[in-house]
Amino acid sequence: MSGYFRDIYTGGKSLLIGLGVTFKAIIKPVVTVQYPREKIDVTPNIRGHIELVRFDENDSRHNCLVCGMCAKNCPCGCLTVEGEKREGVKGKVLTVFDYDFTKCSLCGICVESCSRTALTFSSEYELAGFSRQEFHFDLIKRLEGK
Amino acid sequence: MQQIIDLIQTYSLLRMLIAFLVLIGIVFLNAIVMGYLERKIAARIQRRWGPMEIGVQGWLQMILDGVKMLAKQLIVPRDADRFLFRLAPLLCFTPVVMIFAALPFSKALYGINLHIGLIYIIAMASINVFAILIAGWSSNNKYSMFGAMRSVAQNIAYEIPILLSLLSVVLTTASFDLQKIVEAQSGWLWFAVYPNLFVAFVIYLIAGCAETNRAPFDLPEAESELTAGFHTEYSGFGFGLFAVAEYGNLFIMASIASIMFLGGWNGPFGLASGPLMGAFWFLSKVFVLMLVMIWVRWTYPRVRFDQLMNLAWKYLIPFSLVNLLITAFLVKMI
Amino acid sequence: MSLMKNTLDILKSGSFDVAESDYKKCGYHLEVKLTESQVRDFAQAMLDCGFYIDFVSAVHVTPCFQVVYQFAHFDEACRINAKAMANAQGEIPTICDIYHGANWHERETHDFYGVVFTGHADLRTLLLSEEDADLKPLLKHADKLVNVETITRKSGGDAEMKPVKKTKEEQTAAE
Amino acid sequence: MSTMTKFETTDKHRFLLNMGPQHPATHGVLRVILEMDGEYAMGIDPVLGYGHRMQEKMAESRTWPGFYPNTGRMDYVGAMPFNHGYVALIERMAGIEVPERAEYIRVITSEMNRIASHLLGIGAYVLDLGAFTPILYAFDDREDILDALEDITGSRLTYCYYRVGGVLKDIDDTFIKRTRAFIENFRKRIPMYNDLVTGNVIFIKRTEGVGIITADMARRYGATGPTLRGSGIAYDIRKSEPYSVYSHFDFDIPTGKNGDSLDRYYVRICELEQSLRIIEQALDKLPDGPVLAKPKRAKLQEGDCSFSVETARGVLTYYLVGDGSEVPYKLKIRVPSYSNLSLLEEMCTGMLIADLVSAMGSLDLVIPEIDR
Repeated sequence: MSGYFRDIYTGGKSLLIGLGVTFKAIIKPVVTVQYPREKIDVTPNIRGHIELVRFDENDSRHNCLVCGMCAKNCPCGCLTVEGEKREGVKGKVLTVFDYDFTKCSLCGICVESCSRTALTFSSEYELAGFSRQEFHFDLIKRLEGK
Repeated sequence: MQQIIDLIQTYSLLRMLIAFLVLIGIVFLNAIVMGYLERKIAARIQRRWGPMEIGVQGWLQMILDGVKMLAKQLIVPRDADRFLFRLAPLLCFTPVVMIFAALPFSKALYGINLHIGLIYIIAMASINVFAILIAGWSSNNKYSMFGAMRSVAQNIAYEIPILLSLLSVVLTTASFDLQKIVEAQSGWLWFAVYPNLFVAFVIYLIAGCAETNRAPFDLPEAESELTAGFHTEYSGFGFGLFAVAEYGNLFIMASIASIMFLGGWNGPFGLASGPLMGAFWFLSKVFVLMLVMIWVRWTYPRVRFDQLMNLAWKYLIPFSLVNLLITAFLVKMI
Repeated sequence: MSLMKNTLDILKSGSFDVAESDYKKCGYHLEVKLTESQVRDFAQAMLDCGFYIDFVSAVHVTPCFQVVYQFAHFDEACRINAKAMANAQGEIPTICDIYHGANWHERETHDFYGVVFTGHADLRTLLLSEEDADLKPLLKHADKLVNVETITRKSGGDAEMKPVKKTKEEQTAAE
Repeated sequence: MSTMTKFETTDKHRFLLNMGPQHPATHGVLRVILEMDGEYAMGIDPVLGYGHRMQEKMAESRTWPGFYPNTGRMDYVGAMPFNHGYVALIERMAGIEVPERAEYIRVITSEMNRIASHLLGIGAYVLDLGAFTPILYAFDDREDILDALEDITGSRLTYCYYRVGGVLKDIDDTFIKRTRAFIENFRKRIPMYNDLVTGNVIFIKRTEGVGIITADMARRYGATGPTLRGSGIAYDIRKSEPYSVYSHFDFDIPTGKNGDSLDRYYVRICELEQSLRIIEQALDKLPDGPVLAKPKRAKLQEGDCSFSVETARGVLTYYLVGDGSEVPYKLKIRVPSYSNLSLLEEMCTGMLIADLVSAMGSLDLVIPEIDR
């Protein structure tokens, strides 16, 4: 019989403690943000999709040597890199650098395997589109467009 | 204008129709306000914003949801009992309106005053179980059926402590008339301040929570076990009516509590209670109780079915019985 | 280490082909080579010694499937890797009535390789869907299939990996 | 996934109930066919494979570095230990020495990920029992961890942060400061969970004595992780076969007594504190030095190799068979939830459906990990 009343006492007490926790939360400030209007600062280290890197600040050329290591190492096969020999230029000249973001798993192996640091991660994270084609990026064009 | 008033006064049927429409409006308004408050308070408890998009602080959200529900198709499952499936939401909703008619919002503001108002309300509230059973059965869905069965057992078990705890008030006032019960509590001597009636009040609140299928006793719609329980198959306004009726039942539960234990339309410390002020005090008590219900809902996990029964039969019913005896003794003595 | 010694003794007395192996290199302490008929006795011995079942799987090699069992112990670090060759029809006795956890692993292995665990009550597909029951996705193509010798660790072999020869493109890139 | 069920219902009082593949309590696309007698589940048949991706075939069809990103995709809630196991497996096979700083960073990030995973597990479990609020508090705390990890790894869920021979990037002072602040803050939050959930009488009644797993059952099924430790067996790969630098740290293995759902839940709560302790010690002892050994592309040697790590849900074993090429000849991935779920049938037969939900939630399942 004493156990019966003890159950009521301890049970009721634990329930009141629980109510206290949630009541404290009502008073505390809200932690979420109203996303499209308010944005949290996203770390610059975010690994978004990849981009070609500029040669330097005011030069729109890139570092790529068309070695093809990125495309070769990519586990998802989302990179297409092609180049051609041109007269007067040592090595190959990059003609095609297509990147299929729909297949990419953002592992970053391409960036690591690049011996010339011609690739980098973009910090863009709000990507949306209406068709798959919109995520087939031509990285050369994107570089020139910047 | 005068002609219209005359017309209304001449035809009592018309008068009833208008009263009925007003009551339906009140029930829907209650659902909108409560739905909004529930979402907002749940959000604050969980430290988020809740609805914010439509209107200032999202106050139009519920109206928009209502419009959305109206616009949706009412899908009837292939093997469902079509007639009963459509009947159930109406059967759930109608008693709510009928009970609202008998609630004394203030001394002068009520739909109808019955000498046996309490019995009428309790009887009408029981129809809710029937509606849920029909909804669950006619859906032809195993989850719905579980929900319906649970609901029936739960409601039958919890009606007893509700009645017993209300009976102690009836014994004290020697009346089933809600107006008289409220008048008996004029001044600050609300019934909840008497120790024996306070126990009855707490028992009523717990049992009422179960009776209205609110968490932590929301077993008929336990979403982690039964997906959505008895209204799994409902869509569109069938679902909407269930939601409206749920908030209506919550309102009824809270208003009975405030009438029987918290002095109804009496202001605290004998403050003036004209027709409008009375309604204000009444509504504020009801809303405080409903907010407590919401607060409880967003705090606790759900009980298991046998524990729910345990609570009713092992704790609430013995306590309310003993409490009733004590009250009867006290009434006889004093 | 007493547990490992004990187990070693028990297994040796049960006439199992057991050898200690280098944990640092291969990740298990004892290696057992089983014949098809020994599998159930071995599983029973493992259960009696208090080992839990880690996994059951198979490797597709040329004579037939090599079925791999791994066990470990809750109390001490002792991981046992057992290998048994299935017979020519790809059959091997089940251990799922001794180790109930082997049930799903055996069903999975049956899904992927088609190894038949004789005595298994319920070899329905587990991870693959029913219409893929004959797919057996992990069977090797004939040109990739190797002999069991190829995938066996050479005793005393060098642990170092052999570097891959650089391809022409890389060489040009390096220049 | 088998569309056929093993039940042949002849008793007309019994009927089949499909729980899932879309059901709030199955946390993903798991389907459990129940043979019900009233509200009692008399027969249980889990149906897997709705999220099956054939990871093991993928491992055999690409080079070993190419498979690496997949490892984190199996258990997206606690991806770090999955990555850890794979890189450590390759390191063991190739005999690659990892700089000590890198190992410490691995431990720190793994443990943070473990806390995040446990928080989600606890929150989702209480959600199964019908309380909505705790999961959002858990998400709030988890957010701190994800933000901190995002800052160094660049990613929030599937990190791909470890590399064979080290880690991708060194951690900086901001991260250390942030982590210390998190530890301090989170220590204060744990009592809140205890007040809100652990002490709650309804929660205790729902979990106590529900879904008891005995030590013998765990052994036969190969249950590991908090599921096992709830049964009172202090088994943790981090202690018994210490990998990385776990042997440098002082931490306890919390265990339960009865092996019921409450114990499994409570073990997770206690492990939060132990993980905090490990992170604290690792931050204190963090040595200087490089974080990435010189990477080498190499062929896998002939022979097999296995590596086990303790993920948030139990023992993960990678078993790799190499044939001397760059492509794994076979990779078996033994995932913890797979074995943990397989005991559901024995654990839950004859239970009320509400208890079934409670017991299944306490296993903390991640379905893509089971389906692989």
